[in-house]
Amino acid sequence: MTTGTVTEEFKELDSVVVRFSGDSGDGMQLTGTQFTNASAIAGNDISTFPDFPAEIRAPAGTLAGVSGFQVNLSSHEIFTPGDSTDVLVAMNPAALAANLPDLKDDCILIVNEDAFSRANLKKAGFAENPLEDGSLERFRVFSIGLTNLNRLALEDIEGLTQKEIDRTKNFFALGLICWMYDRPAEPTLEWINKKFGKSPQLVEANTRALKAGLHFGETTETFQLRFRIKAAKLKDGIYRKITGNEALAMGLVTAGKLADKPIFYGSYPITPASDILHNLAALRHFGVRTFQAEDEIAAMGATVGAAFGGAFAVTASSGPGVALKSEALNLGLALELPMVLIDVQRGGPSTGLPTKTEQSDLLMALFGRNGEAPLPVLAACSPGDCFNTAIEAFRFAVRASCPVMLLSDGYLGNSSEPWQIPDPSKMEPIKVEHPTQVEGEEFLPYARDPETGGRPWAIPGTKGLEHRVGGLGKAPLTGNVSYRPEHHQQMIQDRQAKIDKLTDIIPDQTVRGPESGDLLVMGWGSTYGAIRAAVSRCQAEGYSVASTQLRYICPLPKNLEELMGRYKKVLIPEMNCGQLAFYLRGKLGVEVESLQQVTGRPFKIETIQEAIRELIGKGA
Amino acid sequence: MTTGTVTEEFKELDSVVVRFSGDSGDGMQLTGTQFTNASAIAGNDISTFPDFPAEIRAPAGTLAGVSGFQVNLSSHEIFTPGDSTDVLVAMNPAALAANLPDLKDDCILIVNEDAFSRANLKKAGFAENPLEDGSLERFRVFSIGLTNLNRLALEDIEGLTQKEIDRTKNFFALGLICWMYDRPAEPTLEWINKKFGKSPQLVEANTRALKAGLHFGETTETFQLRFRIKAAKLKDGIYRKITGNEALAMGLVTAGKLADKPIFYGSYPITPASDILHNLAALRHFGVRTFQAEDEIAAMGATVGAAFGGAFAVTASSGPGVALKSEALNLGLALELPMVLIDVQRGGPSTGLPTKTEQSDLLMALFGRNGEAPLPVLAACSPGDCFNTAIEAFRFAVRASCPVMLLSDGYLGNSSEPWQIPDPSKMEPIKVEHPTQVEGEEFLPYARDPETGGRPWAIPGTKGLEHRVGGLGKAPLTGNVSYRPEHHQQMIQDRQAKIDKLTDIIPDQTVRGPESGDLLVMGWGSTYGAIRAAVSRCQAEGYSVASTQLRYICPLPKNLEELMGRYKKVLIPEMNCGQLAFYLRGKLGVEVESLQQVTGRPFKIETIQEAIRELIGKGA
Amino acid sequence: MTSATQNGTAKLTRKDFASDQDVRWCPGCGDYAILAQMQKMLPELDLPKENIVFVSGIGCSSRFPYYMNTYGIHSIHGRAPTLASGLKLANPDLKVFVITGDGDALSIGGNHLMHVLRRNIDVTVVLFNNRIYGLTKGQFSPTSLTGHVTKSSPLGSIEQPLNPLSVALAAEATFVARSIDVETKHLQETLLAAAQHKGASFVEVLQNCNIFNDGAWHHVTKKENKHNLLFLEAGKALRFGEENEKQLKVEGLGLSVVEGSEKDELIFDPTEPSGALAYALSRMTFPEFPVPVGIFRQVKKPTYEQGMESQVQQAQKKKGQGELLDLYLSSDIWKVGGDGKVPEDREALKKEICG
Amino acid sequence: MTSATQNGTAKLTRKDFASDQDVRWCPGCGDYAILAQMQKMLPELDLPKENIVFVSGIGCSSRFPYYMNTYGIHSIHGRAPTLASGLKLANPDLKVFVITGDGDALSIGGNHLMHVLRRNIDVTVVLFNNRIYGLTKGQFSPTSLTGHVTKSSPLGSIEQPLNPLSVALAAEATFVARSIDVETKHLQETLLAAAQHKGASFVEVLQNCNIFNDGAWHHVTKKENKHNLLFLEAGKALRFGEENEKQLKVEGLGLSVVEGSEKDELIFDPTEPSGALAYALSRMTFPEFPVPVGIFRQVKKPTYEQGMESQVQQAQKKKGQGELLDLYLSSDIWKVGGDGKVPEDREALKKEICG
Ligand SMILES: Cc1ncc(C[n+]2csc(CCOP(=O)(O)OP(=O)(O)O)c2C)c(N)n1
Ligand SMILES: Cc1ncc(C[n+]2csc(CCOP(=O)(O)OP(=O)(O)O)c2C)c(N)n1
Ligand code: SF4
Ligand code: SF4
Ligand SMILES: [Mg+2]
Ligand SMILES: [Mg+2]
Repeated sequence: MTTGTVTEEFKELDSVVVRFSGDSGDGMQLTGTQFTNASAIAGNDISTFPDFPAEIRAPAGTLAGVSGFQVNLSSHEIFTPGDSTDVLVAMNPAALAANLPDLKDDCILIVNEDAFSRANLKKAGFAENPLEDGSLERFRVFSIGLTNLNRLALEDIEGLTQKEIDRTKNFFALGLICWMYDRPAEPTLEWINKKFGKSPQLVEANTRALKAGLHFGETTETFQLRFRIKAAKLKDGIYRKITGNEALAMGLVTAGKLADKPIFYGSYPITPASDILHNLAALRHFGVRTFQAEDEIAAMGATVGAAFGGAFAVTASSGPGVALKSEALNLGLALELPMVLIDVQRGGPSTGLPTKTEQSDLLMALFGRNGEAPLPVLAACSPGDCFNTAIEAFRFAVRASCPVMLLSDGYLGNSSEPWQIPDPSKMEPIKVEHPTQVEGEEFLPYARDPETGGRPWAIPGTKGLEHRVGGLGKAPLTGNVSYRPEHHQQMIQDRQAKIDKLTDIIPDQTVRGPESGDLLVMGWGSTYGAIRAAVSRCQAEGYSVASTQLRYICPLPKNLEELMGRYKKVLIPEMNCGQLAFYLRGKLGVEVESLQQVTGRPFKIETIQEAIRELIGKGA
Repeated sequence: MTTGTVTEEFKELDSVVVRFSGDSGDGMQLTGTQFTNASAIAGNDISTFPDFPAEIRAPAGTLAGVSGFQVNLSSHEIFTPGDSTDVLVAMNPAALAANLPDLKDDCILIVNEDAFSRANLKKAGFAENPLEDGSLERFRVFSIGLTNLNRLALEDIEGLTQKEIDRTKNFFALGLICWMYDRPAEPTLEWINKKFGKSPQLVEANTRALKAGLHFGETTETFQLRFRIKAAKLKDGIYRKITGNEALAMGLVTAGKLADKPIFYGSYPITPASDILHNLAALRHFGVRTFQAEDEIAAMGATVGAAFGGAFAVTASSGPGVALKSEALNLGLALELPMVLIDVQRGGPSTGLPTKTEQSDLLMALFGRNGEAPLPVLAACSPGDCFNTAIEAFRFAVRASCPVMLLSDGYLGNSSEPWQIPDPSKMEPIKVEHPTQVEGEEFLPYARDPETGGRPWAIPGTKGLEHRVGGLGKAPLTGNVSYRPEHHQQMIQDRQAKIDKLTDIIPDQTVRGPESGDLLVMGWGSTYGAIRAAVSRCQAEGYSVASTQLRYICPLPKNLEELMGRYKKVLIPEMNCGQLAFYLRGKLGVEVESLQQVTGRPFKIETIQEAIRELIGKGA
Repeated sequence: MTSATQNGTAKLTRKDFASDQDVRWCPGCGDYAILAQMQKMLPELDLPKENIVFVSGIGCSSRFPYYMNTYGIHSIHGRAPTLASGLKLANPDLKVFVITGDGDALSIGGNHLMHVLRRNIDVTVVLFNNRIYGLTKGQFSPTSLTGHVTKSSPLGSIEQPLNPLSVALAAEATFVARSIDVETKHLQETLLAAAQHKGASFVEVLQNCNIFNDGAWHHVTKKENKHNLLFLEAGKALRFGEENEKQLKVEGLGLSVVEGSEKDELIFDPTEPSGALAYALSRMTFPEFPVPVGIFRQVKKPTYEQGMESQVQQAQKKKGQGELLDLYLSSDIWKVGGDGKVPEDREALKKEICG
Repeated sequence: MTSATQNGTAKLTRKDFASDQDVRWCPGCGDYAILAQMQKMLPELDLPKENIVFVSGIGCSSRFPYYMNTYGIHSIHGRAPTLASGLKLANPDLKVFVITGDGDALSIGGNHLMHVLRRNIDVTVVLFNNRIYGLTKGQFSPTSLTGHVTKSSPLGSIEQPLNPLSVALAAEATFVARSIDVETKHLQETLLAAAQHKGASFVEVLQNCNIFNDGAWHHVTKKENKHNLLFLEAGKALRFGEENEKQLKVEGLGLSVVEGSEKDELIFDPTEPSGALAYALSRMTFPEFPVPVGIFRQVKKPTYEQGMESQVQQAQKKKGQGELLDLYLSSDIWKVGGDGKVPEDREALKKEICG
């Protein structure tokens, strides 16, 4: 929290990291989202990080049940939700305990002291009450009886149970924080009206809770300071907030529109990919057909079938589900039909950490299929970038007539950032051609386009092009079953060639920072924000370092090797045990340094900064 | 066919490659096997290569229906079934057509002219009858009316249909070849008695067919020469013929005995792995429980369950099935239980070439799982070596308490070689310890053995050690569910560490040939024979080249990098697009040359020889 | 492509449906007969052949699509119903067949079979039941009898077989039937009825694998054993036997065999909603009972595609054809630059975005 | 470990079966009640707790093993029956439970459920049916009703639900029952009967998910709706209603509801071999029919393990305990070196090999 000049009663800040934390039942995700919306509308750059437990409702008051939502607000461009917390709202002792390691030294701590009962302290693992034993001295603690204050504020509303009343206390907290940061209450009030419209009592209750919070800040003298964060200088335009999963859903629908193709989405629910299904299921009026399959194999099979039928077919899952799809995906590869598979990665192996983020499915995406089975692999690097990557995935799939793997992760999927609403009419259409019968010409389903290496996408219903495809070895051109050695070798080469030919439309990899120098920090996927921020800080410190984020993992951009060669060292931070590093070494034979973290959490900027300093040498 | 001195009427040969080829219904596999057995018993070194069509019975007379069995017999040690054919028995035009490209120039061609009808010629794609148009001039053609000769020989046996009679003509051919190569008829006669014992007519028919063939050679003057191949100088001992799949089955049972553990084998049939199931299913008296599951996932799941129950649990499959097992295998990894998964690789991707061989599942074996999921990967390099590798796989699994991947392939699985019968009492036992309750001590299911990194294998039924395991993130020691970042990182490191610790028991990689020099040819799996033969031929030609075969792919032997560094170049021939080459580059950062062949067929010695010459430079 | 009749063009014939690929089953295999009846039946549907798709899994039976001159997918083991589902949802105008074997459909693919049936997706599933894994050369299958000695059960199978019809009925299938490879006419009629059914239809065809399980159905396919068949016909009594002298009667809630006259006849009705009789019939095992063939169940229910398409239409009626900009704007928005005020008017807003 | 009774030791109590882990279901979840009844029931089995294993898949329900102080595996989604099968075959002396949800058992795991039942492997499957995917936060499941509005079906589900009991019956299960989370006594008794059954037993427990599908079973769980339950009891009539005034009667081969006296009562017998009545009962849907609970089917058949073990024993009787050398020698052999002659005598041969 960089402190600035004081205007009136407001202290001006560059940016602030606020974290709402409480029991899963406390509505912290909602509170954080509302505060984020209000801040976005106020013009700040934002970046959020929701962090919820794996259980639906872990036992109240336990560490396992803590649900957090972190938002970074800034008057300049930011790329991560922030390394550590400036303001923590802790609804109970467990929330406090869970977040203590991440708090800055003069962090503002707003604590619901009503929840600091003996029982709750014990569940959180506190021997003593930290509000009393002095252990929080280095923070600016505001201990408030939120529950009771809120009860008082709502006491005369009829027809509400105690439980219902208490459930609104998050809005009290929200009101208080909105007051502190001078955020407008209107968006939240509107939301309350929309959400609870059918129950006047609940509208009243939540409205009152919010206002009570605002007024509490206003009227008590507990808080000496209020803060303001100026609007960020984002590019002119209309903005909304977007999560990676929303962006994927919208990107897919957009790809369909750009190709004049209906979207078929076959999927089986799994955290953290399910929201794509939820988002798309609500878009029937876009002609989107969502199919909740009986499992991931069925989802993949249906996707292949729909692709054969001529739809823009997509499926998505997370680690365990993607593993299950492997065999049917490979059929899609052998049939050479366009389709997209999205992996919203989570902590592995096995069931692992369903609600935590990781980048450890990269090698599975590249190699997790039997036989020589190359597929394009793309990685989105920010929530908004998921939108573009979804469109690009279909562009690639159509061009190379093959499934495309799109990698996202739990962090991208759930966190949000401002997104400038684009003009659909300016987007490049995706050209799809379906052949029709040419009189007197034999139809050759595996004849290849010399430019792209793709094969014709002839769809059922087209007269004269009846043909059969399958997963067995094939003869070139006809696609008839063939076990001949030279046919097998040829088909394997052809399939590799069309993937390689995608480099013709892959832009050269570029860097942020010097075109050559001591160090290039290269990432892929959601490490983008942390890497970019860390590198620009190090640049400011005088280090000769540039950053670059790989979107095209297979095939790699043509200039990548040359680019990497321009730096003395290349550092690859990954939320895995060095999978991209291994891949690039194997593929290009280059030397790279690997920075690995597998904790279920995104990188802190600081961690990468440290690694940069270390690698270049302290005395840059 | 190296010609030697003529003794009596016999010409002595070093080695000969005989190929029996006909319709799938013609019994060529059987004929080849019998001839091989007779030759093995005569003391030759042998190496066989069965090559059958994907269809059960493709339409008679077509190329698709050709079934072949090649055997290489030798008076010295050999390692492959031979690059090209010295003697071809062709039962019909399709068989001739299919094999023409592989015939040596003065190849002896024994052709069933009765099958060279217009219709059959057409099905085989011959415009003219090759027996008449001079196109076979460079071969030594013996065109014999096999069908009719055989009918004549059997005509007075009562109660046989024409079809049944014709079905014995393979034995006529076998008899003829046995005569030519001076092979004893007894083993085959014994076999006939055992096989057809219940039907005296069939015993009579097959016996007569065999003898008719022998006598035909004896009495007609068609054949001017007979050949002899001296016994090979194999190590003293008792021998049998063994295929890779037989060796795996016997190796698994042996592993069980060495550990005093029952074998549980859960599997779903798939070519070319099914024979392991068939072999094991007949071994109930060894306490082997085979479970034919409803699919590969169930087979893997049952294997994990049986491992938890304390059995030596194994599953096997081929490419598509191994892909399906990925998720459940990963559970086995997370539970940290010993078990073995065998992949008998076949041509991919997708259904691919079920009856052809390939090595293209290596990267899937290494990386085809979500999350950071390292497992030991071993590769057997010859049919007999499958036996040792199966035992070693369990040794590793028990030590590191994890699933072990064992790679074989269709070529290893089906081809055979002589195998010296070992003395079970001289084999090193596999030490398995199951903990029991220690009074007053808390049982920690994920406490690690400091030497091996493995965890205790506590099995149900053990009082006081009741505990729960699962696929979610865990705390060290207790194994209780934990989402804590440091626990996750710790468990990932611990699992990697125990794999790495296996290098403590992995022998240093050794070479055949000079300890340093121009070139090291490194292979893995079934390329062993071709590489060894090619390298020793090149050594004879004066090249500075050594060979080595990797059995331990993950983890790699400690000295591997150093070893590779001792040669100017390293060549890796693989039946894939360079997967091991990629892996070694990525893992060790070394430069390697990759020789790739993906045709569904094993390497020819010649192909590797060529590559060696090319790499070192013609003028070695 | 809504109309599926071939107006004005000549009716197709059996030959039109034969592809140029050599048929590669073993000589004598029951699959040939099924192929022939399918090719003979299809012209009756009066559909352009480009609107027909055969989807199969893996197995001898699953080679079927290669021999049909229609669109086709030879997919992977057990998953054909999933491909068919996606295909049919992507293009509801197609006539989609699923060709499968007892291993393909009931072993690895059992779950997909259940789900395509319960969803009532309008596909016709034809299961070739030879009680063996043919393609992998003779292991027991989920329909093999207990005690069956095969390559993988040298001491005899210890499994209870599944009954494909019971499974299909329990999976809520709206059309369930059984026929036999050698009963050519019956087979053709059954396939036709199945193909004409709107919704998921399921046909078990008893098929002989003369290589690995010869004679599995001899008790009903040999001439002298025909009397063991019971031909189910809507509105007819459940009679069978050499002279049609036997009939089935309800006992408790099971069935029993009696000889008898016409009174008290149990009249068969495949449209009966509960399907209880159909299920009871499916439970009958030889030799205690005859082997019923024909249509066991035939009821009308909305198909999955209809549900899907009507949701699409209703959504479009309510919200209009989706517009991308509306989608992007379906959340709180704000403006950066200019006066910082988001135009209230939708058109103005769009103009601002699209310039 | 052949005897499973605890001779001489004190009987276990409910508490012995509670693990030290915090139970993490939502307050009010029906799963608590099932856990409690299970823990109360287990002492009745009189088994040492180290001989009991709980295997589950993934879902809220599948967290169950963590709370049981027995051996346990929280496996992967849908596959618990496969792990249980392998475990039971590896160690037939164990008592193995499979805990699963409607999604786990009938969606991704439908096939494994069918196969563990048809193989009659001696495991007890308990399916927590809340008609929703709880753990993934509220998508419709294969037992959700058509029209159900959920996160993944905002316009209502267009699928036909599966009936778990029909599926289990069609899968040849030898024990099939249903109970309810809140019917504590009935639940406990049903679990006990299931656990005591030799062979695969299947229990559907109607369970309330108060977070994502509250009230799915209110029509039988609310006090005022108890009369909608029909308690199946062997040897008793099929009566229900506020005053037990209604009963079921066979009509055609379906069931119908009549009011009436004791004559013509349809007496229930879960051991009837065909299972036709059990199936007909499983088809009954509310509100046309009452909701039957209790044991639908209970028949004796050999278990898979018994089959396996007896094959092992018979093989050993016939061939003796397998010896490795015999295995290696089970093929043509020859000798290299010495006189080149393989000793005819087996012992001499072995000596030659083992030196
Ligand atoms: C994933 C996978 N597992 C196993 C196989 C091997 N396989 C091919 S067909 C088949 C069973 C065939 O039996 P069935 O479905 O009854 O067909 P049939 O050959 O008898 O017509 C098996 C096990 C495979 N191709 N793919
Ligand atoms: C392979 C795989 N696919 C999907 C998931 C996500 N998932 C976990 S539980 C579940 C469904 C749970 O529903 P149910 O079985 O009814 O259990 P409940 O939570 O309702 O008790 C799903 C889809 C997963 N963990 N693994
Ligand atoms: S193996 Fe059997 S099912 Fe397969 S083609 Fe041959 S006869 Fe037909
Ligand atoms: S989500 Fe539903 S099923 Fe899951 S624990 Fe909560 S109430 Fe129970
Ligand atoms: Mg079959
Ligand atoms: Mg559920």
